[in-house]
Amino acid sequence: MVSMDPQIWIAAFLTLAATSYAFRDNKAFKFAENTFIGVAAGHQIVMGVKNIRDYGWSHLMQGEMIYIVVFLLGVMLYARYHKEYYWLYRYPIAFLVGNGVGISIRAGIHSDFTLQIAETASPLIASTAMGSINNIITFVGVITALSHFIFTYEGMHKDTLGWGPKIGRWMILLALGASFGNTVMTRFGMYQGRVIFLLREWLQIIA
Amino acid sequence: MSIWEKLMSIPREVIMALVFIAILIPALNPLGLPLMVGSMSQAWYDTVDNMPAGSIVLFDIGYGSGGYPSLGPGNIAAFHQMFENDLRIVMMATDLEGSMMYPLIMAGVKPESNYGAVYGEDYVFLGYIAGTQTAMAGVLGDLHALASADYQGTSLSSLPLAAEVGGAEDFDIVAYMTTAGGTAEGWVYQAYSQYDRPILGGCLSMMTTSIKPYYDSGQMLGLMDGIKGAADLEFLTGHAGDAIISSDILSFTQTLVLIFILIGNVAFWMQKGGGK
Amino acid sequence: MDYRRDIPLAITFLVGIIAVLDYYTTFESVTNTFTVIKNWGVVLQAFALGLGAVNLFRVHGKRVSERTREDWMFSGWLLLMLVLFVVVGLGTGQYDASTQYAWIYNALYMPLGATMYSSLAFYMAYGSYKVLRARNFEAALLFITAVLVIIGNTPIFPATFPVFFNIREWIFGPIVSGAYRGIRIGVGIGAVVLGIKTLVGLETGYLGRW
Amino acid sequence: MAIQMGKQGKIKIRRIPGLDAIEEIVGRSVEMGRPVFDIVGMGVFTDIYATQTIAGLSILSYVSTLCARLGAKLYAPQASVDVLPVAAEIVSESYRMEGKLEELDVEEQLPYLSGTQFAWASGIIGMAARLRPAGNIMIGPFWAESMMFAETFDRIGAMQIGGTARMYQIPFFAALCDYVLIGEEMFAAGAYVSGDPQQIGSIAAQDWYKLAALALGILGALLATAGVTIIGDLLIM
Repeated sequence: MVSMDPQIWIAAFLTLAATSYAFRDNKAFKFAENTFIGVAAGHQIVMGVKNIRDYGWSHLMQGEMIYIVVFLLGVMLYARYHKEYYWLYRYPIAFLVGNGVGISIRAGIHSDFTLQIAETASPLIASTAMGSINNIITFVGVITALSHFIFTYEGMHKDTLGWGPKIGRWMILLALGASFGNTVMTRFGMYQGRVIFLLREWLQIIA
Repeated sequence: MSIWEKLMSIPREVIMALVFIAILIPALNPLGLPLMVGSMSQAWYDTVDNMPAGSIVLFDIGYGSGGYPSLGPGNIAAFHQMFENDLRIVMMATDLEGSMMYPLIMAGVKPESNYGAVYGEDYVFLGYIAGTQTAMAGVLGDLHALASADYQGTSLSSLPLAAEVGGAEDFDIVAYMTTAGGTAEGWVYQAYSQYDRPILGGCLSMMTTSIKPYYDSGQMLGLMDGIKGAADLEFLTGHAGDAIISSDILSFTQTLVLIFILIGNVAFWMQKGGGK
Repeated sequence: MDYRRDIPLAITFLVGIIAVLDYYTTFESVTNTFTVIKNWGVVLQAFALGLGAVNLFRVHGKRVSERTREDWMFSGWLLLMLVLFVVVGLGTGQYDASTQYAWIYNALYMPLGATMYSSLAFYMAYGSYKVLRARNFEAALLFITAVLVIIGNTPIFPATFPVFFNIREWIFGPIVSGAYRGIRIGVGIGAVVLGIKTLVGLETGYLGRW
Repeated sequence: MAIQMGKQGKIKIRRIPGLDAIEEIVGRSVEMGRPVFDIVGMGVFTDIYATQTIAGLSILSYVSTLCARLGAKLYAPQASVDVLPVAAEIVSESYRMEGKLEELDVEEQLPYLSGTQFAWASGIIGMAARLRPAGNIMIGPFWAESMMFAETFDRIGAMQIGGTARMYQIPFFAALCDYVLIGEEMFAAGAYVSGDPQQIGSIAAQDWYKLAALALGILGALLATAGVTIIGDLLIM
């Protein structure tokens, strides 16, 4: 028995409208896309105001007057659209970029560089024969893939050493194939959720 | 037009219709095929299983509507296991829509009726905190300097679990589920690299290859590989849900994709190889 | 000293250095300063969330007022949806926790967010049929692992021939681990070098137009 | 320090194979009398993918110079209001340098389609179906629309180069394009083409890190196999 809930009907219509793009671009899809953009921007404002209240205004209420500076910087973000004083928005952006970059690169060196090399610098021969083969293949993969991304050292691409980047490109392509295969599963894994919604919540023909 | 050219130019609408049918059939009558559990999902399950009761988990709902169809079921299965093992969970959201996923997940888990869990003592939800890595560093650094209330405005001091937690050292493990590469890397940087906290990560399967280096180097103890990992965890925890239904749908749709690939390539080579 | 450029660059440098020092040192003063910076960062990011809406009002507001383009009604509808979410979200005082907001979210945002990207599954099937070809040696390499992983991900095959499961697990072992660790090191270094250039003011694209 | 060396011209970037493929594409489109597309993606200057957009624009200037010189018709549809003026200025500069400015019609050849993803995707697909280009160069930040573009241009029979550093989209370009610039190759190509010492300098700096990683990795593995795990332990410390 088909659901009587208007919320489910709206959701079902929008699900079908959003799917229609796969067949051909059409008015229903344009309607769905514009709804999506408007709703997403509205949600951003609601969550933004809530965060300003919870993590900014609450501090002001507790007497931390220094937070006035944060509110000032926050408003300055919107000077970006002012004809003459647009450069004011650079102060808060500079703060955000400094914070964002500092917070990620400080750990990036450790997680993406030293620890990855430490993992590479582990014994090649394992207890089992298969284990050793796998270790060697992984080791060759890392070293050749890395050599493929060396651009300024001319010698890397000549004669015997030249095999490094070539094999590296092959190993990368093999790994990209695995990623492509997994992406097929990602897309189907997500869309099947919508079909189950249509059959279970909307048409109510499956449990 | 030779047979091969015909085979190479099946109209798009026919292909799309076939795909839609390939989803409908298993959805209408599931096959219930046996499941082979991947090693990374098994690692997630064992890590949580070996944690002593009462341990505190920091869990980031780092996805929204775009990720819900494949990460939602995995999140539900993960919470089932955590509540069953009497772990205490401090939840937060680094994704803008994370706080809208929370009620849907709780409806799937029902911790009160299934496990007698009490909000405030066994689990707390801090809500969405802006800034992704800034939010992570803020919570792990000094929670109470940042936040004073939970997602419904209840003050943290009145919630025993929230009052007990001050920063990274109070969390026994950090777990997240996300559709964003920045969030997946962010937790490795902020929780493991900075505070040496063990990590469990769930992501879309298209991200698995680029997140795996963290799992290989021991920076992550478990990795839930999209809908496949979710089905594994549902199977391991014994709480069948949408993810297991999806594996039947995946069987049909991906077999169809394999057939398309076969047709496309055979026709391509026959036509090129003198089939003209 | 141009206050329009040098002060912002100085802010970026100072905040970035404090973040890095907070990681490598354990001085009480540095940690406390950075805790303040982090908490300010959350509020500032929250403020930045409104920029998207301002941009939409400028672009689509103009289209509605001029009514030149034949799709101006879509722009009007877009702004109406934006205002609807803001009014319901802020009106109840409970923001995202109110039942009315959850209702419109689950009616509008959820289906669109979940379907918009997942409908690419149809494109994925069509693309695999039309273009995923072993046309040359390099494409053949990618083709082999793609097909083997798809087979491994299709539960019906590993269930009947377990060898396919082991092949997929093996591909995600040495093949993926090796190459992607190399790629991850490369990407990591790229981000660090770019980060250092940004902090010292050599990379200023983020400051936008002059 | 690397950037100082870059300024003194001490650093040379090796020839990126992808650039030869670009020349082949422009040549092919001149022979077939059909246009060439160069898409730099939807990135803007203030997001974290800014460097990919900048590398894409360096390639755009190289492609527009080739098109002006060989007489191929270039189309570079735009998706971002801040990138459009910069791209228009780059292309005009290339045509002026080749003395062919009068052949360029910026309005028609660099149209602004849309800032929203799917409207941008269907705008490009419509243009491609109408103009039936012989070649398509896509270097810059790309999202889910990469699959749609590659499939559409292949159906039209265009020779394609894809290049992005967004990890999840590289497999699509690798699978569907005739040639692919994988991740950082795109930055090296951008630096090689632009000749800007700062870009070349930072490529060199990154290479030194990678060479260090190679040396430590190889040495460490050999020693570890012999039972001496000094390097691994040092790095984890």
